[in-house]
Amino acid sequence: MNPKLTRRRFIKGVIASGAAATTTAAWYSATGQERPSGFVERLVRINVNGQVRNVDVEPQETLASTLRYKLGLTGTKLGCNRGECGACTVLVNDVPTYACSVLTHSFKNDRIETVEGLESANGDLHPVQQAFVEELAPQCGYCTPGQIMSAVGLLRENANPTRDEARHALAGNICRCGSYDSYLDGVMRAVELIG
Amino acid sequence: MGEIVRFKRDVWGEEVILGVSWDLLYVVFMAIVILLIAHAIVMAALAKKNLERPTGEGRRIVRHESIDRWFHWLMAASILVLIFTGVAPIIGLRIAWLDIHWISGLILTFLVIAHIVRASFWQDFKSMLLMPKDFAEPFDSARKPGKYYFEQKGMHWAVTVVVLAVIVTGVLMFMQIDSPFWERTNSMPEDQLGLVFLLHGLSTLALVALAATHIYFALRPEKIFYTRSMISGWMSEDELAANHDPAKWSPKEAD
Amino acid sequence: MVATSHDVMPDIELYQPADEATALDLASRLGNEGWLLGGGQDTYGWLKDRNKNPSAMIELTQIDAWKGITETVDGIEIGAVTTLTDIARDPLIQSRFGLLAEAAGIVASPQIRNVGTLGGNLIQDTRCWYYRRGLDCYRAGGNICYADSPEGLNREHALFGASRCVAVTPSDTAPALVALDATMVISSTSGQREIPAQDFFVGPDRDILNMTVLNEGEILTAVRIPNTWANAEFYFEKVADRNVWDFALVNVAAAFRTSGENIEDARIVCGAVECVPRRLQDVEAAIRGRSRSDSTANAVADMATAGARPLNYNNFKVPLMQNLVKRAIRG
Amino acid sequence: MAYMHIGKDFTPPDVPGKVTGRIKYAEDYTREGMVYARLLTSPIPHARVLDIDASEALAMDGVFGILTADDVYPDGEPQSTGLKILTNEPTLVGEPILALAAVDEKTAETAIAAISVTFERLPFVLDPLDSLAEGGGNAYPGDTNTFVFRQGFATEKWTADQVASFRAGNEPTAEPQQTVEYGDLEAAFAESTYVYEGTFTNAGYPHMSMEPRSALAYWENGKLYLHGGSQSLTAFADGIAGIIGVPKADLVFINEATGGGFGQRARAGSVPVYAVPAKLSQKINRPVMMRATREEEFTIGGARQGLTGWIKVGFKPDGVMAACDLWIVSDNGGKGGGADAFSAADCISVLYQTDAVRFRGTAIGTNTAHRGAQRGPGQNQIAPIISPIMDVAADELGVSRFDIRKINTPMTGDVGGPQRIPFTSAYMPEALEMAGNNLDGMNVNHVVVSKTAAKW
Repeated sequence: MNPKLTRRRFIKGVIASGAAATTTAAWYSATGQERPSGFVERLVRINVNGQVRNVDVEPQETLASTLRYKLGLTGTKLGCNRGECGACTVLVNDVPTYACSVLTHSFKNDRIETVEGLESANGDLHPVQQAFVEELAPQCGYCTPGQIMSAVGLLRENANPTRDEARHALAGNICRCGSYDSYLDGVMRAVELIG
Repeated sequence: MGEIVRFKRDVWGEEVILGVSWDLLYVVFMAIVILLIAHAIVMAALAKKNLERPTGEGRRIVRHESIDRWFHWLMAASILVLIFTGVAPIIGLRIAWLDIHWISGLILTFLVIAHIVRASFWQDFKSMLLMPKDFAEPFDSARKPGKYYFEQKGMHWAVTVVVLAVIVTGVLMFMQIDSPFWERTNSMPEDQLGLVFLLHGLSTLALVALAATHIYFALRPEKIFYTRSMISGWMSEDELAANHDPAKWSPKEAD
Repeated sequence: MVATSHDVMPDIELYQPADEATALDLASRLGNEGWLLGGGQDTYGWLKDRNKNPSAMIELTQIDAWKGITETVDGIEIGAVTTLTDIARDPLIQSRFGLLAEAAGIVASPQIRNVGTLGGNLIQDTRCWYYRRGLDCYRAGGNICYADSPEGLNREHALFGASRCVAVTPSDTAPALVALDATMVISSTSGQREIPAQDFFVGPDRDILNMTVLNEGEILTAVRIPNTWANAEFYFEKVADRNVWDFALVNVAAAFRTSGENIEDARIVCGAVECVPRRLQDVEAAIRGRSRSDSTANAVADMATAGARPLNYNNFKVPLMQNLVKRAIRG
Repeated sequence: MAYMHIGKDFTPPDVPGKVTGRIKYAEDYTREGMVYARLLTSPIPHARVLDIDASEALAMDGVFGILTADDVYPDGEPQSTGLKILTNEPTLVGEPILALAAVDEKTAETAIAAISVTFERLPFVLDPLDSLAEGGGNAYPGDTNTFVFRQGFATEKWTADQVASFRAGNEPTAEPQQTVEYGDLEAAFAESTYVYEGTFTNAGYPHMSMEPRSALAYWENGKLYLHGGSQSLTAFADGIAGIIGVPKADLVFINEATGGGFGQRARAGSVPVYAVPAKLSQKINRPVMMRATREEEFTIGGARQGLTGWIKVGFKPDGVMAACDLWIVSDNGGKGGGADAFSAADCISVLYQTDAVRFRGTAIGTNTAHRGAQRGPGQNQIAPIISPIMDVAADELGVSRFDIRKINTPMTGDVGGPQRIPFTSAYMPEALEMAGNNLDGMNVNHVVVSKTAAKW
């Protein structure tokens, strides 16, 4: 075993990596200068899937990082981490948003929903989930949570979309398996299920 | 601050020279201003002792022929334009400087070539040569120079070296941009390109310093008759006698 | 090390000012070290790549005063941090300035439009991949253009106005706003200035490092659109390799006022062909008094691309731009 | 006979997990004390690593260690074209040089940026024809540009004239590395009334599965637990055990869901990077998670082979394809390779039942992305080449574009390929008929263009 890698060093590392993020704050306090207002506090309360959670969020942290690594909500996938694939799509106040390309701090007062929050309390699937199962829409499944969130966002806004409207709503979600048609079938079936 | 050379990473991620550090522009500018102010103060302090200045009245002799005056002023203008357009983007002026810059550069290049040809074959080339014995001149008030005195020759040759350096590097840089004459290839290796930019930048800095010094001396009261001679061509016999050795320089009389 | 792939946000401070004064103060105090953050869709890539390394982000989207669409005496005013989705769906903009609604509605992807702001779309940096890659090119303060080198790939680059750098404006809303004679409201701690959209963008000949006239400490806070072109006949089209996400290969935004059959006045602006939105004033003048027809369109097609200097791989943009202009004129 | 699934409606067991986000891909697992790895990859298409200075990075808080090629291959790197776990002689941009583990990804990236690697730049080449030409650069170690099965690296060169002639559209005159032939080519061309001849090039595009090649590894009681994605669990586990150098019995390969493979995750050799967290975990004695970036997917993620070829196809008056002569130079990239070029010829032989086929091919390395098996190898590259040729031939011969396909299609009992393997069942004519019926309104039997108007 590498002698350098003690548990203490590990913990020190954890603390240091967090501390690095607050260097400017430390500089302001050390120099006695008044910190400009508007500076973010790290401990935030965010509303995820109807639950308000206290999380220590670094200033630069993306929502996807917070969800996956701080809250364990790994249904939100990182396909590209660049806002170029849609696998990380979540709903913020019902609006589909790339969680990899927004900051958690921007949504302290907003309602965040991930794929994990769609099932009802009794375990029933959301109509979109149910429809995607019935249409066997997912293949590899990696883009599926994002596709679902885009579809749910669409149906909340427009309960009776045309197939073309659905196509536009899901346009920001790539599927490398090419299940696009099945996903659209799923959206249209979900419309029926919601009825 | 404190760096002379700027570096960048080339396409392979390796560090190569990018060019001169433009912080030096401010350093050079400040240094030259301080030096010239100091010179002006010293000269002002010494001024009482030699109040008698040669008069510009009386017979006139030819110092600069009209074609050479044209050369001088066109070169001066192109150099000033080059300095201004080159420095503008560095100090943050948003002007479309590049075309003016290379056009002035081309003009300067042709003027310099023409001047070299004329100086070699038609002018008295020897009058500008800086000989070892000339170095004693500033320390011996009894020694009077020919057409050009030591400092003038020094300035001329310093400007020559620096201008040739900006021209050579400038032409190489010109080939890196699109022009009416060619489409650029952009294929010079980045380290060589950086060296060219560095030399161009360094010679620019030197040129700024030399131009400032030159303009300062041209405006000095005891030297201003030289400036007049660069405008009108003549100086008085009195001025000639006071500053030059007729044995070394015998100009013809002005019309 | 250029090729090592980074995709995690680096350490950086975040300020979330709640009011204008604080934001302007922060922008002025932090200068170049402060990165103005709208929706962030052109920000996080730069930061994740470590190719731009500011020390703080100043989030502007919490400032209500810079958000929303309001009717003014002589037109409308759009706050710079209004999202593209809000603009595309706004009834007032749709009815009066459909050109902008269409342009905003075709930017990137739905999710990006949901958070991306008008201001961000206007001041976003060029997409030249060599520059984005973090290479020290002219635009990054270096002394070479990689895109316009013998083997440089430049099919998405400029036809016009290249000066050492051959990058183009990537914005879809910018040509629309130039066509609508919009003005940009720029604020800083020393006050406010307003300049025409056309003069807001700046080419590499004048400033090779910046794409807009914004100075350090200045914030684009609003866009004003006068009623000059309200309810005119509009045409917007964007051609890109992909319908979603992608940036325009060429886009065209046009507005026409006709009386009877004939064009009284027109604005035709193309994006992605130059570093700034390119207004085709010659074409505008030439079609005045003529009908919106094939013959008019064909007559001015060549004029639309007069002076184009294609690079090794973007010759296709010449007929593409001509066709888009023709389609705009035909209506 | 009672089938378990056929003819019945059922929900595959993985689907509910996929719509709820509960199913786990490699990166969704965590392990107590887990640290995160990141790769430092080559910025240079072909280079040799002279020195690695990681002292500054290793001194940073939150950094646990690095893994280099010297750790992985203490006795020297394998001499093959295969992707290595890590290497000191990268032959493509983005090839992993070292990995670093840290408390989180951000720290790992920051630390990696502090590592200085000194490279010796070696000549590189991006186009196989450039490499084939005398004096052209060579992609592989030791100034070689091709790999001969069971013999190793070699150098293949054509004269400058041979390369120029090929580039100009002529049949290559050099000796091919591989020739496969059946039927009487000369006679078949003699029978042909329309002969098409031309050259083509296509780039090999990458696999780009949605899930990057991420993996989590930890060691417990002498066993390695490795979470990764694969297309074939058993075959893959064996392969990756070999790459890591752990006895099969000591490897527990955990693969609940795979976010797409498309050929790259069929064999462990295409994703040796899974071994990085395994080796790093062994070295630093912690669970190591390594998430690959999207960009890494482009460079080490694999791609098809690119094909540059010359093709000559002869058709009988009735539209029957009589002969096909195919000469392909394959772009094998900086690592990997494949038999795509021959598959392309095979595909023509099968799909169009050609009387005589000759395939000649040479595979050359270039310092471009890793190449490997991808869904429909060869078939996908040749389809956009041969299909327009069929259309041109149809127009030239006055046969409809639909009919020329029907005439040439394979049927049950037909044979294909050089081994003349019989097809036990082939229903292409029926499929075409159905397609034709569905496309009725489009008048598929119409001869699309007249001979004179065929200049498209």
